[in-house]
Amino acid sequence: MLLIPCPWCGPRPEAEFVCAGEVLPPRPADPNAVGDAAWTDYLVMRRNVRGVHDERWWHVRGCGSWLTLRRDTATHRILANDSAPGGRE
Amino acid sequence: MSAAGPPMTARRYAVALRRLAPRARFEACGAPEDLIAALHAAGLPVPERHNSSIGSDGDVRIDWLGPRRFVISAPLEREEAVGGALEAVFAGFAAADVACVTDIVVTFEIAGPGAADVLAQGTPLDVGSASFAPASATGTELWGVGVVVERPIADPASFLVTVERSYAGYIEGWLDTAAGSGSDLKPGVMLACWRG
Amino acid sequence: MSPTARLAAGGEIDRARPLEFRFDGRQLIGFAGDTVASALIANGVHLTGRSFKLHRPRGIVGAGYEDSGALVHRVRPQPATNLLATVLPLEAGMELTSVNAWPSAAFDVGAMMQFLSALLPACFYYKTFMRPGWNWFEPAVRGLAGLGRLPDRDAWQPVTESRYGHCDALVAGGGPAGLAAALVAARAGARVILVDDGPFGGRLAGDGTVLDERPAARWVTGVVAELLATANVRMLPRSTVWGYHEHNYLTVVERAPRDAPDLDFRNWKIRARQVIIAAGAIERPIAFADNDRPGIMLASAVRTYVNHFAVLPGRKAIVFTNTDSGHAAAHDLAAAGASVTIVDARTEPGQGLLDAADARGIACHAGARVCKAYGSRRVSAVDVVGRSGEMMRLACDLVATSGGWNPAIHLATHNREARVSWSEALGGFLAEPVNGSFRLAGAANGHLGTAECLEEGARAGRAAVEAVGRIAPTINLPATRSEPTGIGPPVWAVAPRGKREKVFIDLSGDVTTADLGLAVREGFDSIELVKRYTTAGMGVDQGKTGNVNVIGIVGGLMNAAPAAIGTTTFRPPFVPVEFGAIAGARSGARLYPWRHTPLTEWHLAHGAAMAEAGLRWQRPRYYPQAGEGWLDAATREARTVRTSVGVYDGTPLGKFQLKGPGVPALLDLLYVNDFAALKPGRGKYGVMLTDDGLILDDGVTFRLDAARWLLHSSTGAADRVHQHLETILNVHRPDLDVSIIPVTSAFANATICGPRARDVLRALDPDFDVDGGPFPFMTVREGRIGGVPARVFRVSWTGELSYEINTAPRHAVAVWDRIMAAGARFGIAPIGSEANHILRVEAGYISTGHEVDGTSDVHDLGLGGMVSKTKTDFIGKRSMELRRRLDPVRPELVGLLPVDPACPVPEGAPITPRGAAADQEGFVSACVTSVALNRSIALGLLRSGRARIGETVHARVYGKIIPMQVVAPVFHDADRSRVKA
Amino acid sequence: MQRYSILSLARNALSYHEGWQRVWRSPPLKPAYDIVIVGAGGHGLSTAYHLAKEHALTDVAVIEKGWLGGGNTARNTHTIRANYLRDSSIRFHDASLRLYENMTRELNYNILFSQRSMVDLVQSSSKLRDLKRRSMAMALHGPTYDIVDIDEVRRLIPAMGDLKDARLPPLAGVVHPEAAMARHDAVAWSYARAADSRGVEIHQQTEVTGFLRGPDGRVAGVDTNRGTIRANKVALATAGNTSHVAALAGLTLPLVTRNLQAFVSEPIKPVIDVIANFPDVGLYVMQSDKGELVIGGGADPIPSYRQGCHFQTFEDTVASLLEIFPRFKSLKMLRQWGGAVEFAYDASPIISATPIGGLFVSTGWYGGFKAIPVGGLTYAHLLATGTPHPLAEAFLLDRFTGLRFLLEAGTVAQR
Ligand SMILES: Cc1cc2nc3c(=O)[nH]c(=O)nc-3n(C[C@H](O)[C@H](O)[C@H](O)COP(=O)(O)OP(=O)(O)OC[C@H]3O[C@@H](n4cnc5c(N)ncnc54)[C@H](O)[C@@H]3O)c2cc1C
Ligand SMILES: NC(=O)c1ccc[n+]([C@@H]2O[C@H](COP(=O)([O-])OP(=O)(O)OC[C@H]3O[C@@H](n4cnc5c(N)ncnc54)[C@H](O)[C@@H]3O)[C@@H](O)[C@H]2O)c1
Ligand SMILES: Cc1cc2nc3c(=O)[nH]c(=O)nc-3n(C[C@H](O)[C@H](O)[C@H](O)COP(=O)(O)O)c2cc1C
Ligand SMILES: [Zn+2]
Repeated sequence: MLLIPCPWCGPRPEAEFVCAGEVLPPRPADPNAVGDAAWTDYLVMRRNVRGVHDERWWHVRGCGSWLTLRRDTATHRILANDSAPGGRE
Repeated sequence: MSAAGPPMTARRYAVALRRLAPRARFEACGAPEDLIAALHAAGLPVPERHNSSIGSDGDVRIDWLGPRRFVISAPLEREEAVGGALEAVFAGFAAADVACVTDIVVTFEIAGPGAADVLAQGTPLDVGSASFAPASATGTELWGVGVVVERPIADPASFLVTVERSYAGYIEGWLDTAAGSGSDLKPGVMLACWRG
Repeated sequence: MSPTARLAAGGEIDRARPLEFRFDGRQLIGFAGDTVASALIANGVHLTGRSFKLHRPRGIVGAGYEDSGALVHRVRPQPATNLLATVLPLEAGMELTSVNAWPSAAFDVGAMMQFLSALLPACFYYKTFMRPGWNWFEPAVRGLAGLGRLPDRDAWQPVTESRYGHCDALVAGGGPAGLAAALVAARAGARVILVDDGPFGGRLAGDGTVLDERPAARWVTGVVAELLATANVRMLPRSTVWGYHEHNYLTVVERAPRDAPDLDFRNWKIRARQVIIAAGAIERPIAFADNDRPGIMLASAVRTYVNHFAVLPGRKAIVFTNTDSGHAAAHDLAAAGASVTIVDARTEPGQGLLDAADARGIACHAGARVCKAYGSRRVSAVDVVGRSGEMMRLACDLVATSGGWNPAIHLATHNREARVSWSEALGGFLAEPVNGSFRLAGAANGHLGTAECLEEGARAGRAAVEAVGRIAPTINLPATRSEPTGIGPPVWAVAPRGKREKVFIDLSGDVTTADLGLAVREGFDSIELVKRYTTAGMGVDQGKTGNVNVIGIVGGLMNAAPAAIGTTTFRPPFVPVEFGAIAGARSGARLYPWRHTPLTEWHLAHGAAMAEAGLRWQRPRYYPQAGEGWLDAATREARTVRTSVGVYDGTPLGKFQLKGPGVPALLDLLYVNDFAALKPGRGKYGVMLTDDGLILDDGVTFRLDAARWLLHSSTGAADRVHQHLETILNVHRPDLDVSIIPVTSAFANATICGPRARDVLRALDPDFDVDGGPFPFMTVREGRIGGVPARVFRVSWTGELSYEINTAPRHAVAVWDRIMAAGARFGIAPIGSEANHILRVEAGYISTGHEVDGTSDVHDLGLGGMVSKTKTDFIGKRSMELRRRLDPVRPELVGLLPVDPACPVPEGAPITPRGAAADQEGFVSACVTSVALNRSIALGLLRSGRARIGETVHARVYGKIIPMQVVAPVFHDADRSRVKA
Repeated sequence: MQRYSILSLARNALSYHEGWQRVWRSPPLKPAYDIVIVGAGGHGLSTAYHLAKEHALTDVAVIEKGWLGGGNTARNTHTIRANYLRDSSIRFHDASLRLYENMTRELNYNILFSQRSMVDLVQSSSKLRDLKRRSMAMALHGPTYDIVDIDEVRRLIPAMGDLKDARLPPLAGVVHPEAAMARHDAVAWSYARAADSRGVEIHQQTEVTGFLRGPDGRVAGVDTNRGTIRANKVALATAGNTSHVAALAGLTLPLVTRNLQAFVSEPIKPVIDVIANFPDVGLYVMQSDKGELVIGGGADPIPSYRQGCHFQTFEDTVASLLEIFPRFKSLKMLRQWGGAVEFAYDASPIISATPIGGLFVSTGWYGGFKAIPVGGLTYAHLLATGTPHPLAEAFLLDRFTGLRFLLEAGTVAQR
């Protein structure tokens, strides 16, 4: 069970969170303005990094914060937590 | 709804488990600054730190459970009064909201020297007195279900566990098992989660 | 009377408490404090079972978890199998038998495997048993494989508890290093958990160590007493740290917890800020021909039997060693009255050792090696090659081997935070933390002297408490006598004289040095491949004693240093752990929650059969009356709704209260249809997609007043929808100012439906007008019914006039009772999900798990008309359009009428062209016997289905072909006049 | 290739088994090959074998960063089955089963293929509907998946408890008689031996660290820790590591890698004959020929390459195990491990050319042990002919650009 540094609560057990996957590029403001390939790439492609990547977590059973975690997917080591405490991102 | 249920008997751990009488309960949600302003406007205090609770006049309690979440509770008799006041205050905010959630939850009290041993069977949260000081209140997980755990300032040796009512029978059964009372729950049959 | 091998005095056993037990039918006696192994040896029993593959006689090798296979089967009490005799506490009245032996270890029929052994090198089975086929041979092989036989219905079901724990410092191992570490941390006021798999003290008792000029036990007792008395310390004796997971999360199994006599096990899941691994070291054997004979043991185990258990494992002992600690074992044996010969592989063991042996009358052959053992059920002699090659045959009844010490680094590597390196000095592997999350101390870190172990333990304790911000006290460590701890160059195995000889390198897997040779010869050129080809290290001891020898030998065969060979991966559990201990009390009603509505008790009292309706909610399936099966009941309930009125419990429907200026934009992004213009008091059915253009959920959202909306999700999708909303607001559109309060359980929902629904509602005494004009379809009224505050939504999922009456749960039962009373004169029936299903299919409403299976979009389901023509974007729009543009041929929702009206079609039945055994062109998503039409009706998804109305298509059900007519997907109230009445 | 048989065993016994030859050679690495296959797991080796056998292409090297078969092939719970819903999935996996049935003889290597059948216990009506739908779809194409009553399940899995107090009610069963298990390591070794004997080279401890590109942007070879290897075609069979390797060529794929774990008990005498599957709780159990129970559950909920133990997932699996088999409470776990498996966006496999010329992928195999023979057959066809094999036309990468997902009902959670 990972120990996840919540910006609001401090380090908390993984069981309280939902992992929402790697941080993707932002959703195009106007999806119609991007080409088909760019759109489907945005949807289905994942960097799926072996090593350090950024991912989103939702502290659903704790304080409700969303946070971005920098984690090494090969070791689970957590390198940083880029989220400001409180509020939405 | 009736008063508190009778204490259950425990065998393995010295604990007393009780289902508490319901309190009026309100969820407040919104931007942190709005919520704090709303509490002030309602004449209610804000807890000193995150994940803790503070009492106010008339046995009103304010739990600060998340950046966008407060829970205000009060004796059931004052449900309408407190609810009305909160409604009035929140009506003045465009995006901060309050909802009466009295009936959503059931609260259990776990008291006695074995209380932490019973809770630790279900929650990965550290409820030790150093990390979870009196007046602490936080959302966490208990036996796979989201709950709010509190260490009341009035009786720091006990814990309050508040759980969504639909899960109350399950949590009650687990507390009973964890206390080592050896009673055998029949699966499928709910444990009167609407008892009382 | 004391058994034969029991020493007259000494040991940590309670001679006042003799315990009788049986092994393979023999009545034996031991003492409280014995393990089964020590009691067996005390009774002169060395043969405990038969080996895994070859059924060779096997005995006790170790004195703790490191033993490679002295497994016994417990018949009484608590029937269980594969119990390790060296860690199993002796109990009065135990009845034990050997494993993998029939009828007994002494006379085992399977032993004929030995005669085949020449044919059976490692993995021989890959090379044969191909004709006529493996299935001809497999049953026999399976019968011979496996060790113990799991007890049948009477199998022991241990009572267990699983719990979390938290501490500043977890100390794994309570030998001198661990005790010193724990003491420092405890005195610093840190929260400490000290775990040891035996009684505390580690090797001190077994080694007969002296501390402060007294038996070490005194010091241990004092430290343990202090730690027990310290409030911030938790002592876990007879407990094993069995896994070290990410972020300093450790799993510990506590056996027979003292604070809870009703428990057999407690599994701890501990988050430690600091971890100190002081797990000691495991002695490694030296292998030679027939080194698996009973009576051939590790020297450290022999010492433990003599010093700790006061049993003498043999009267005529050979100690085959290349370590100084082997000499210590010889002295212990001699002091206990055995005649001892040391065979020291080192040419120069050191004059001190030689003199000491001489003084005790112990013969010592330096530069010599044991190369073969004799005896079958117990060792009777060994051949020794002397320094200059001369052969001696020495009679004996015990061989103790000591080939060096392997630090117990297993745990340290579980967590991927350690670097493993080879220590030339030790001839073993060491682990080194790569970040500061844990420390190793004592023998686990390669220190063999007690003084160093104590000091390093204290140092580790200090560092750990300082790392958590405490000030560490200095403590006084006991004085030790310096003991020699020399180790000679490794001797992994003594080469056998003949090729037929078997030199066992992994006793629990029956792996020999020849097997290793074969593997390397065949090109299995890495230690991991050798492991898998020969199974070395895969047996019940997971290579605890033999692995390093295997690595050394493979290195020799491949001309590589052990450092280059490396270890295999150590994995949890550190020792085998009962599954029961891991799961704790989680079973039956405690496996997962069932969620209940306030009405569950009413339903049960009225005979409802309950089932899960999604997200663990329990809802009535049907309410059978006398003599009714489920289908009868469901049909009756559905008919009651069509003809009069029914009521169902709709409480679990997901509910979210939304407020804020961003809500209209949120809803417009969320749903395919337009919501921004929704007026207060009105509701709208909406469908939401995932961004890849497939249906996520559907439901009705109401605008309660100017500021608030109430969004309904389907029962099973509530969590998914909640996360979807949160994702939009936190990731995609943080600019939208919206608050969400989940209020699912804040309302109980009794839904009345049927042509008489309005009459029933009126009879409930509402304080608002219920006529169709003032209270039209898709609107909400807030008010009171019979004085109870209520919110009534006029929506329908049944194809009938319908009202969802929402009240606070505290009123739910009363309101429901009043509905039943008010409806009595119309013959109201409570209805369950089965009747609901019939009604939905008749009305052509889609349902989750049937038509909505995660693969279709709104157009597919005939809801294309809902899709907003004006919005430039909503979640899923771009994808849905893209997909349809590239491939307009889609499965489409249709109604299906089986040509034989009495013929039900199984839900899920594939539709194929003309019913041929060919690719599917659709499937039957739902099929019921309609109460409105009195015939079988179905919904289905059919390729280009809407254009095929009027055609006959065919379901193929295991070769049976069912013709069906394609019709519009609505069988009742096609113009929705009843719903909107 | 040295023939294996009882006679050759007996003959070798006379020379104390010192006459056995290497199972695969270890030739020097050449600077160039026609085709380089990256990853010597089951899929890579099977592909190499089929290139040689069906297409007479032997200028092929399989390069492996670790030891042969040490990826998921070493870690999987060796279940082979064909119970799918979509026509193309059923056909593909059925073909694989048929290839497995002949593999021991074809490769002259006993892979311990054992058709013990799989028995699903169904504990919810929605699952029953799902499986019944699969069952009827499978009947269109050959493999059997029979709905049976609960007594039949008890007869087939007598070790089950009575489930009187079970949280989920036992409703029915589904029996898949063709389902089998085979010794996982032996599958890799047998293909290695067969491919090697047909001239393919296998190079262990050779890790791809980059790609060589031609002037036209095509992949022209790979960089490795042992130097550059030129190749006309590079075929990835790198299981959980595919995103990582593809990224070296600048290619992104619709994949997420997660940890899938399994564990074994101590060996005991036979208690379970069939592959017992419990889809409602996400648990399956079988007993290997050595006697240990092999147990698996669901994948970890987070992206992970850690090959370890996600404790909550593991504990859920154990709790479910004991709910169904209370007598296993006193049985001990011997070892627990994990593998990094990758899930495609639609949770179906990918066997395809890529937008980069000369670069091919076979991936998405979170349950791809069963597909090793047919995966190799079809991947080899694609590599050799440039066109997809008829059995694998549904598994091309371009289905994602058209958002034409291949969705097996019940697996949509991946999206
Ligand atoms: C616990 C578990 C249980 C499973 N159970 C089943 C089951 O019951 N049935 C089933 O059908 N499937 C099962 N699977 C899935 C199955 O194991 C895999 O789908 C299958 O083994 C994949 O084979 P492969 O050859 O693609 O991968 P692998 O065997 O993993 O081979 C890929 C190889 O590529 C190598 N590689 C990676 N990167 C590089 C590089 N840069 N350079 C060189 N080489 C590289 C790796 O080292 C590895 O050896 C299970 C998986 C796991 C983890
Ligand atoms: N003379 C020699 O050559 C020699 C060699 C080795 C050890 N020793 C002696 O042994 C002692 C070593 O001291 P130490 O404290 O480092 O080790 P130790 O062996 O005394 O104690 C380690 C303890 O940890 C326990 N343990 C191991 N793994 C565990 C786990 N996963 N969970 C719970 N408990 C676990 C062991 O059973 C043991 O009780 C010293 O007295 C040393 O002199 C001497
Ligand atoms: C089907 C199967 C059966 C296994 N049986 C055993 C076993 O009996 N004993 C054992 O130690 N390991 C067994 N293993 C696990 C391996 O030892 C090893 O953990 C696995 O191949 C993963 O490799 P790693 O642990 O080196 O990373 C088995 C693995 C599989 C896939
Ligand atoms: Zn938080």
